[in-house]
Amino acid sequence: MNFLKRTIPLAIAFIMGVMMAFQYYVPHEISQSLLKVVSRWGITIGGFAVFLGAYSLFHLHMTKIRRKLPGWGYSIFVFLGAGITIIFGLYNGGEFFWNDKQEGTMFEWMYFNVQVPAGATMFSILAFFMASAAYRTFKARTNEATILLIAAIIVMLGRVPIGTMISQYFPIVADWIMSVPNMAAKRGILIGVSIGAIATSLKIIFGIERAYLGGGD
Amino acid sequence: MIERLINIDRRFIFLLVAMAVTIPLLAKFNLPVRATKDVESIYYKIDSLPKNSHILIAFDYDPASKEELQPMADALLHHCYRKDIKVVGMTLNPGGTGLAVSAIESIGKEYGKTKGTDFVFLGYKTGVELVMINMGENIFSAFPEDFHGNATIDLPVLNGIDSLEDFDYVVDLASGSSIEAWIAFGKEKYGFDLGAGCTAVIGPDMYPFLQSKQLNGLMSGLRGAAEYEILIDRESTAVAGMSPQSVVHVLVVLFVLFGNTMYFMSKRKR
Amino acid sequence: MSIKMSRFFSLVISFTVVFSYAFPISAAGEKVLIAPTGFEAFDTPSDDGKSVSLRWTASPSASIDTEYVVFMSENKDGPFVTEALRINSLTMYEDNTHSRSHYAEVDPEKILSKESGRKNNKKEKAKHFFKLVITSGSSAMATKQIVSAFPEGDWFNWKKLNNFVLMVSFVALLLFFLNHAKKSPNLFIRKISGLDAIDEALGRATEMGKPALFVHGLNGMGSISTIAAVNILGRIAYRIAEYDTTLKVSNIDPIVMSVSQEVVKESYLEAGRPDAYVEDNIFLAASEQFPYVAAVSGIMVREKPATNFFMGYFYAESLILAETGANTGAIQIAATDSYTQLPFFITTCDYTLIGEELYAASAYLSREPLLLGSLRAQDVGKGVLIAALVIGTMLVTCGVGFVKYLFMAG
Amino acid sequence: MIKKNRDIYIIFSIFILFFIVNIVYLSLGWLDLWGNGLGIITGAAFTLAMYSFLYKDNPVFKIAENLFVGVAMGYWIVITWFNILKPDVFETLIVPIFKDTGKAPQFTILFPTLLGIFMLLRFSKKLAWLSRWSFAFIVGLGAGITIPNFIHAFILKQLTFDSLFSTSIPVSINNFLVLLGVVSVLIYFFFSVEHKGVVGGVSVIGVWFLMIAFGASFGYTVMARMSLLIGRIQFLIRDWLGLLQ
Repeated sequence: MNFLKRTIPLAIAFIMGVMMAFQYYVPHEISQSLLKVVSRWGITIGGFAVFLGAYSLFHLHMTKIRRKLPGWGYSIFVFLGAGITIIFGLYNGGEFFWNDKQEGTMFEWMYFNVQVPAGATMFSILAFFMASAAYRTFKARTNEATILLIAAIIVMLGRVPIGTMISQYFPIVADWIMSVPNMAAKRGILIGVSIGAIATSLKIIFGIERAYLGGGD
Repeated sequence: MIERLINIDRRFIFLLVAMAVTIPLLAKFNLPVRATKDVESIYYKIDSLPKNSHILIAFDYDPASKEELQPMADALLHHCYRKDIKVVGMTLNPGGTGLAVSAIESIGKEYGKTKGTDFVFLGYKTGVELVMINMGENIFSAFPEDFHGNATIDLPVLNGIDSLEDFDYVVDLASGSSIEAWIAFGKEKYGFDLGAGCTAVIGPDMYPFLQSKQLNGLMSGLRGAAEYEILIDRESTAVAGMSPQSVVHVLVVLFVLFGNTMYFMSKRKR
Repeated sequence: MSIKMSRFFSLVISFTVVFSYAFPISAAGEKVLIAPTGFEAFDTPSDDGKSVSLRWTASPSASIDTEYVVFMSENKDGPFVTEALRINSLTMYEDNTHSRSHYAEVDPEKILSKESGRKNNKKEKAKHFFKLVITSGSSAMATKQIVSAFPEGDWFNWKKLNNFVLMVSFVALLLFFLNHAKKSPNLFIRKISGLDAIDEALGRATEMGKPALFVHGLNGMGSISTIAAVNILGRIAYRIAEYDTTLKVSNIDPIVMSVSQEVVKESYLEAGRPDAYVEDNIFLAASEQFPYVAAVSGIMVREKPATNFFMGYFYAESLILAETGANTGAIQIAATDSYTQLPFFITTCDYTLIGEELYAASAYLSREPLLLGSLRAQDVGKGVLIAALVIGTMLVTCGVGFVKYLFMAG
Repeated sequence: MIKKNRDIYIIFSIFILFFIVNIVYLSLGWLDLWGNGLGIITGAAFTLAMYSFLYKDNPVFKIAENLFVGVAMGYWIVITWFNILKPDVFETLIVPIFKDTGKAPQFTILFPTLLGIFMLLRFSKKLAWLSRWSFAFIVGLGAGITIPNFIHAFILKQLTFDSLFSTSIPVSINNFLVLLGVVSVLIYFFFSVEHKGVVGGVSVIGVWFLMIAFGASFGYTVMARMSLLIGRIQFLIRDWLGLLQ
């Protein structure tokens, strides 16, 4: 059993990883068709992942409702929203889900009038918190924070038309900050993070990093 | 006095912010917006494309970033249709499908373009880099059908397109890390010109790619969209948004300066 | 229709070609064109077997209004009507040569399928013949040779050699240091200044008799940041048990919650205070981003913890959390590899572990050989790149470019 | 208790106000209920419900948020069906088996389909181990393609060697600063050496570069959030209230 549960997955990850890493250096047509087939499969497998997300969301809210955890009543609305959308989606304007997707259905109405406004508003709430944090919390506690805030102020003013009216140098200095010190630091970060990502990938291939297998034996 | 000013109810600050945005919008004063080099390079690239060239626009964002990226998408589409460039749309974000298809089709209609001949929306696929690689090998393998279920192989708009390298230009409109993926698994692997539009949050992270020419141009945030609107001479929501943007930035800067003055004054007192 | 038209034009062009070949000096004072020399065609090296490379020495009559046209045929004797390439004669010079020769790659199959309007036509691979012509206005001049090539797929892309070498050496490096770390677990890691602050902050919580709050980021156990955060949590819990204060841990992911419960329980046991462990103190605050913010902010305002830890991967909620915490007067320590949120932690927290410092801190505290070994291998990798950058730039400044070519992306 | 009553009072009066505004707009014909009026009113209601969080966390916000989460999940499921599962699995594998569509069923798709279904077994207690095969496939594949492509795009392409004596002095200075920035930031994230002496000095420079870069990100993030707010307010006063044209 251990063979099926542990050895095979580690072997699959190893074989896939090594094969795809080496594939990159082989330009031959055979290697290209391998890449085509495997990436095609990956997309199809990925399509099923939506149900993983759905399950964990619904399971979480189901548990909340079943155990009557604080605020469980609100969880009903998750099911309500999802239920209505899925029903309209599958009904597909009378054509049902096995036919091509129709236009101008209630499914789209739900998207444009619930998901779009609510989703778009969600992060705009942060605009207000940003301002209040600017007023109360963004303090130049240390030298580092001072440099950060000065750069931030120059960039904020340099990136809007009013900055040019205050001083014509704002946009010039902001441009310089963006394309010299910012660029250099971001490049340093990018290289460091990429080395990290490569190391993680190698650890996955060699079966050292196994978090993706989930817990258990 | 200082204590009271510092501990002011934050809802009062919220109200100030709301006013700083609403009043300039209602007053309708427009401030001059000048296009920067990075936005201009996208504009000139598209402008230099001959008639019937193909452009791929990846709408990799969802409603949460709509207010920043939709104006950009609109401006780009207007420019492409005006230049009679064939537009191919796709998305790697399921939440982006509705926004993308409505933009491509409604703006296409304004210019009298027909679906399937002048533009197509291929829809959504999951797997980010796998989708790019599959499209790079063969676009009909990655997208056998378009968003409405038509077989892509029969679409006249895709004549002359086999894979990513056949596109004359690719623009990624991103709210997440898809630009990096388009660079590593798309542009660098299959060799095409790549431009990008992104939310301002990730804008600064894109500068290393601009300098290394892995991106030929960049529009970041509403400001980037406003610059593009200026370039195509069609001022719309983004340009209108620049005056409240200015006012609210000044407000935030004043808040930071004021908050820090208070902070240092109270520190000195102690 | 359009295909026929293009055939027709090609015919016209080929007529002109033949015509001007016979009479090199064209009429009406038009420029005399000198044919380019050294035309050659060969299989493109390191490719998938689709393209053919063409190279020729620039013609002395190249100018802004002259063009090179390459015609293609599947027979040695023509007819050469299919246009494979048409470029301005001042473009597409071969890189790194001073001989001003031109270089181009063409994909014969693709050109043929485009001409016939077919898609994905599978055909037996054939030898292709090419003819080069220089044209200006209506006059044209062809080279004498007809060259040919047979496109073939290759088994190694030599342009990617440096990439391959880098990969193989990094694999060796990583495996070596992982092994090394297992044998000698005392691999040196520099002190991370934010970590000292943890003890200091916990001391303060004890003095004030108030709880410490540990806030997990939004990612699940699959993310490295969460694993690192859990490692640090273990250490914090150990200290807390020693100091005898309360630790509260807020979670958004049920799996992270149960892992955290295990880790904290173990740490309390290790510190000899299993009695002090209260399972309910490690709780699921909410399941969505903004409700999580509301719930955690509520705890901060009500219980006024003396210390807040924000560890793991954060999104837009970081700002609201850290701001609320700062206004309750807590000492705040953040550690995240979410670079977009770092600015807000730096300006609102007393100590912030930046990016990879989070992993380093977790390796430092847990002394886990796998983490230590991989960290060391990454450091050596960075060291190599730093050295290459510094030395390479120095050499380029002095006019020597070889390091640059060593690291050229093929 | 009094405070709670006040909150209820405020929420209730906002409701009434919202109701009255919409009734007035509908009756004056400024909004067309069965055209797009109902949609705009729904959108405005959700926008305002979200903003009610600013006053304080309240039931209206929670209901709107949970509904949104549900709708978004439902949308994701349906879109995945129409865009991935239907064209790639249903129509190429399942339909041709039962119906003559002129195309033979592509049995190679069985393999990814099975792996996809295995993935869902993660929630079964007995068969969860099968899901590991699918994850191993996807994760191994991702790891394999990541390594060489990252080396190419993010390491080799990002190593630029620009001469420190360039055509003009400002360019040379900038080239030097870029080199200094990249190197010092890399050294800051170097954990095998104590930050003392030269290394310490360079890593302090690295911190400065990082802070300027974070400042730039800070400014841009403020800009981003404000843009979102501007967009929403444009929606409210233009599409809903019609105060802007």
